[in-house]
Amino acid sequence: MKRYRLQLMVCAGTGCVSNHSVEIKDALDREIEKHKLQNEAEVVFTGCNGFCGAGPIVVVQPDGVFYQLLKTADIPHLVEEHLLKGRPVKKLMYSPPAEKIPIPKMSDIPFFSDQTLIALRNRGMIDPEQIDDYIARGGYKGLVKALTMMTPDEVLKEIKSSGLRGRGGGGFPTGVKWESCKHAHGDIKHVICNADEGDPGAFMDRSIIEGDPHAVIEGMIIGAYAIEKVHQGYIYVRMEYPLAIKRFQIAIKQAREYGLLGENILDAGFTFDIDIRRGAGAFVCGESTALMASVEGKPGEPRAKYIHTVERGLWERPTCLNNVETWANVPQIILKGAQWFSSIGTGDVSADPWGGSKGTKVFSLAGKVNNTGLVEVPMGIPLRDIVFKIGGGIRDGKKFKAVQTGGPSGGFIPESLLDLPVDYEELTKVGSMMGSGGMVVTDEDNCMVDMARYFLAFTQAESCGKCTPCREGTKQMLDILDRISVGEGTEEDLVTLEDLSNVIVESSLCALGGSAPNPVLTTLKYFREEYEAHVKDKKCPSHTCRKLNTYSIDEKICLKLGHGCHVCVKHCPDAAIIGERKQVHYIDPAKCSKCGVCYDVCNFKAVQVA
Amino acid sequence: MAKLKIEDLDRIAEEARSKMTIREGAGKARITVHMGTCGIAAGARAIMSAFLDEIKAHNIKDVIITTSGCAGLCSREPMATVEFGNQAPVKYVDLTDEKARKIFKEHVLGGKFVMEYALSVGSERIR
Amino acid sequence: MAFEPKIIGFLCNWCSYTGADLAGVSRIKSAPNVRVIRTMCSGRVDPSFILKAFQIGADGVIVMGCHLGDCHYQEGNYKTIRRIPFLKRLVKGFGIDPRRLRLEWVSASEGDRFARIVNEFTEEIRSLGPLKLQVHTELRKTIHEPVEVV
Amino acid sequence: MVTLKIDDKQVQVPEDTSILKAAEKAGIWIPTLCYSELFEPYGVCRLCVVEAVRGKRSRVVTSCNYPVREGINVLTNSPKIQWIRKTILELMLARWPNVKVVKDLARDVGVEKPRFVSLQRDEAEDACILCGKCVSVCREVVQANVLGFAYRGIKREIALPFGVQSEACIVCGACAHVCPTGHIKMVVEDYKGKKPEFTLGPKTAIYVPTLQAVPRVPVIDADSCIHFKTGGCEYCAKVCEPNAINFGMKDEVEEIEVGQILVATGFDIFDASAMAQYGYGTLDNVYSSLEFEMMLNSTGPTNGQVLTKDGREPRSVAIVHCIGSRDTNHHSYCSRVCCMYALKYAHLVHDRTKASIYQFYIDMRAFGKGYEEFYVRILDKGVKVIRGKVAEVVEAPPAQKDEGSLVVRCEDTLAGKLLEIPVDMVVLCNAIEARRDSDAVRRLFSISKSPDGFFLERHPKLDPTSTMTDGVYIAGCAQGPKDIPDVVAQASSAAARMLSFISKGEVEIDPVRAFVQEEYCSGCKICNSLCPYTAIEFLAEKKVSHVNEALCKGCGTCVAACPSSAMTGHGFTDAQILAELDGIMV
Repeated sequence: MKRYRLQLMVCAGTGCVSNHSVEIKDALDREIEKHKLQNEAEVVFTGCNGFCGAGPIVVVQPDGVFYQLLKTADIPHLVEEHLLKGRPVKKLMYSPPAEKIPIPKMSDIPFFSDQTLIALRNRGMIDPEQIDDYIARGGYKGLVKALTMMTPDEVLKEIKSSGLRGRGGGGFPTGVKWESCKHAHGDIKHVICNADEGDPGAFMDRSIIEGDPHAVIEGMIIGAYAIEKVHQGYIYVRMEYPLAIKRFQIAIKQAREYGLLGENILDAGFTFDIDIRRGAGAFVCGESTALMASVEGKPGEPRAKYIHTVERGLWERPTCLNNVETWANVPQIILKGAQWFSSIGTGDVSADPWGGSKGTKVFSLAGKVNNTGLVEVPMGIPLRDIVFKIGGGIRDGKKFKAVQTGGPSGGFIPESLLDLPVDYEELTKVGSMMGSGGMVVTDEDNCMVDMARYFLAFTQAESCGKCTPCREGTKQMLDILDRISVGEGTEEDLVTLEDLSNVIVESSLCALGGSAPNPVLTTLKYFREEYEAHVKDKKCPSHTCRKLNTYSIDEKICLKLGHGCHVCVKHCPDAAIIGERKQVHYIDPAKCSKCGVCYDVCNFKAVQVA
Repeated sequence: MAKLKIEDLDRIAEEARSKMTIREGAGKARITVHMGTCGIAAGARAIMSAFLDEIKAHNIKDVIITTSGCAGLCSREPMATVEFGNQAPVKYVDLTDEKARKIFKEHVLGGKFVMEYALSVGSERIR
Repeated sequence: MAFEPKIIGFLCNWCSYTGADLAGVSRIKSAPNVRVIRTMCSGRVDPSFILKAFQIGADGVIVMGCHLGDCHYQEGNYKTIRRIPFLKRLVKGFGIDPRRLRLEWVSASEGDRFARIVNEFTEEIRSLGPLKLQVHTELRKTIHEPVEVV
Repeated sequence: MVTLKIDDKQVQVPEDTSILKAAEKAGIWIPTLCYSELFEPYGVCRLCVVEAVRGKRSRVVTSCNYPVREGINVLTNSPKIQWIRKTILELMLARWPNVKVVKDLARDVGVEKPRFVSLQRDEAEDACILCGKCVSVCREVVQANVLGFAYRGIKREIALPFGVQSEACIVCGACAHVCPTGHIKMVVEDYKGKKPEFTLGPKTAIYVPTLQAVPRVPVIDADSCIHFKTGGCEYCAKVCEPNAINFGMKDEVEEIEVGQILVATGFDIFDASAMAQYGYGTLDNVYSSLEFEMMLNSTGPTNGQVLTKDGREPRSVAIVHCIGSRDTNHHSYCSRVCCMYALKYAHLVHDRTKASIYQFYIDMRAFGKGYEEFYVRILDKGVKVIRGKVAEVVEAPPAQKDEGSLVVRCEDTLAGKLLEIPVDMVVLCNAIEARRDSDAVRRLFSISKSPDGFFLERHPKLDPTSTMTDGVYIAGCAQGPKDIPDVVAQASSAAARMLSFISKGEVEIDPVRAFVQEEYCSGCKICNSLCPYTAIEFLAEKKVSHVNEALCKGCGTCVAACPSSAMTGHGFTDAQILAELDGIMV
């Protein structure tokens, strides 16, 4: 066994891989070879490191130095300076936007320091394609403890008292779900891992699978053991995550070779195996019954859940479906005990399993924040801390407007509610929801009407079209929003919009329809004035809805700075700009179709938007 | 690999122990060899391989060995600092191959300072 | 006077004999030269009868039965269809022109067909002329003694 | 049993009934669109939503598939429910403004005009409203699995696999039947070739043949019953209380030993389309005698009324005799019965309609008892009886279309005039001809046929009911065209003849039998395999063959084949035939 003194953890999550982190690793290997350090330094691919905005990322251990936004050209200098001479390279480090002084150690960077890792505990520390790495960091110890020292009932009681709730968005207490699946009659039962993750902007499940697939597998084995009569599990991964599928396939193969999956696991007399099923890319297949229909080979359409899937699910058999993150938490709870888990988070679950939100939640922080990436925070953390401390505040010093949580089914939360503690109950109370964990921060330049329209357009396109309110209703709402954003909206439209939203929420067959109107409802509730502006004054405050803008050229700037550079004329599709080179240019409002191209191309900001 | 028994899990964990300590950066002892340009010129590389050799020989898993830049005392290179557990770090100077191996045995393994090679005990205060 | 051929006709009772009767009932004219012997089935016609007929001076012999599949006794005409062609080859040995022996299927409703066949065969035999067989005079007479019936 | 309250009315229903069913039992109306008794509730139109209140939690659920729970209180008309129903119907009305079922439901719920217009607006009255009923009936009841949904969201539509007519479709029409808007239509051409209005076959897969059927019980037509195609449906079995329906029953072949057989296999009518000049099969309202007979029958397709194809009463009817009979190209014999039933038709048409009736005959053969008097009565009624064979029947030229859709051209031989008469309907008197399968039947019973194709009787005058073959008798039109009195007379005579044999208990058989002269028999057994009636067996101890007198029919084939002429036969011994030969040669 080679003895290394240095471990270079190269992030190989999908984000970084698409940013050429593979080339970075090759460059590292080459340079290490050149300096003959190959016996001392090992370069290792890891799963997603979490700080996706800063990719490609390399963390040099044991020093814990965090390098970001690397290019292959930086590698020779880095290897020589840091690996050979032991001098960390300052200009490749992360520096907080405010102070501009680099922070060498990863643990000191606020983005990481304020997080509490349970589901992502192995991120950046192990090679996901090496089962030994996972075992080295205490992997499968939870399974051994469950199989040898605990009866299925004890395991189930442990999960129940830990207060773990569904991380897929519903927040249904996992212990209760396992229990009802256990008591449902039927000799063949199944467990499913929902890795469909259709929300746009949500990628936490993906990075868990890519970074630590065995955590999910161990969780599912423990779950199957606890529920009993479960010998076959499925992981439903969407086709758009090829790297995740590959990592899962490798992990399952290795687990089978090690006897952790298949016949008589660890000679403990328990048989369980997992197969992968690929989702064909329908967002609706994230819903449990639609997912099961898809696994059964039928078109992905939800059915009424008056009889829960834990009693009659896959092929009419009792089936327990949980999200990736939920399964990933299970091994740690069994290993470290329910007390440890319920000590983190809010509320009290001893009496009522719905009584609190325990443990941590992974959010994919995106939008107009400086530090975008995966954030695992304890339940109850104030929203402000996520956005401003971990997220590093709003980019380019713009003013915060709202944060959207829960993906397209969630809602917008204005600044006034920024201090609300993040957990299931609080978020639902303000009209949004925990959802899968998507968190999009918007600033003053975002138009709330346009944001609502964006998310509604997504759910409308993804509606399976089975039930009338969702199929017809969302299209009707989208048409209204389209009219509003081009200035044809009326006051009465706003009333219809709200009314329709509530009908759809109340009467839709599944959660997709039931939550699609949330973005519209919350923006109407908290940002009514923006809708009024669009409708009454036919103006978009943040100039996003271009059809409502009027474009004019400021003569002074155009002449003095731009010297009539004539660029805008070349690009204007309607030939609405008059003016010769070296002279003032002028926009003819009659011809202007308000496409906003001139505003984009003018380098001197001579074009004014009103 | 044949099917695992429960005890196999612990064996695998033990084998990968050394890698993990490095990754977690939490070892029993830490040797820092000063490899500034002057250090390397003075032969710090040899000292480093000596230490590595000792680690391999004694199959030590929980000692971290890193490099750092010039400690400021170029005349006494090659130098190395050894921190054992939470004791104060000790700077050794004018090291040679066998000096390094002696320090390794007595200080890194035994936990006793080797005063005759040491320059100072304790570390500078960083404002 | 012109040569009037003597023709023996073996007719099966169910089909050809009834057909001949129909021809008569329907007043259809046909040559009188065929002298008819009725047997229950064309299968009953023993080749030796035909040889005897030639022996005692018949210029032509015609055997008629039901169409294949119509036989009242299921398979009688199948036996006939095997015997007559053999017999044709045999008679050639005796110097008798095989055309003087003919086999035809006539069903009960084919009165006109029966008449046509009879006319045709008569003309054919007339064209062949009388059959001059050197037959030992002794044999020319038939055996008359009746056999006691047990 | 579960007790619950619906609009504060106490209801008790079995365990897993749906709220909709419970409400129905309590006489409370809940609007439904995509629901049907035939299959599992699909629960997509959401119109049947109700509030299920349990304790303080109230939940909006679809009543069609929500199972009743103990003690819940269901509100089927609360303001919230009304608000939801109204909005959903507004959404549907916006997209399908002219579909009747949507308009009715909207009116019932109180929606006049939707607040918005849909970009996917479909003005058609029979637009598809995506209720999914056709998909469910095809999948669950018919189990042919032909229809399904394609695409997603607003583009969702009903589709055939790969958009092509699928072979799996058994054209049962179930989807067209359940479609609430009539969007799915049955295309007549490929309706398995049956002409809808005059299908002699059944209207439905299970039907009572006619009211006078004996026994008067329903029978299943395996060709059009879904169960025999896909194993699905069995709906009739579900609703039959005495569950008398057993799909397993199959035709069974029984072998019965009988002494005598009466062949009364009846007749076929001549296919008039072989005579193109009369337009049968090509022109509308030209009917064969059998079809017109069905039209007159009260249980027939038109319940006894004389109607043209488009349902109107004909103003004039032409009845044409001798179609295929007394015709050298087809049947030279006279079918004997046509004249009388043609007169019957004239009589009935005269009674039931005010049409003027024309009768075209060659010779009016009213030969039976009371027939001539009937013919005179018809003449008194003013039926125009014209002596002359009809030359042809053609489509009326547009100018004369108003007087009659067809024109009958013929020559009145008595008046010596050529006539062209416009009529609305022509009835042909098709000839009676031997059954198309009579040859096979004949061979089966080894009886022969006469020139006109009917079975041949032993003797036309003296013995018209028996045949050449002993024990086989014939009666009815199988022996030749005749009307009912004659058929009855002949049939009873045949029956009497057979009974006389049965009562006597023994059967006289012809003395013509073969027998073996054992002293000559060399036991060569050639004759054993020869006999079609296996009448010859071999006596092992005597080493000679022996003829079973009862079985032997006396054909004599074995006598001819016996090499040692040990086999001889009463009545046809060799000596007798040789003597005959000798006699005729003199």
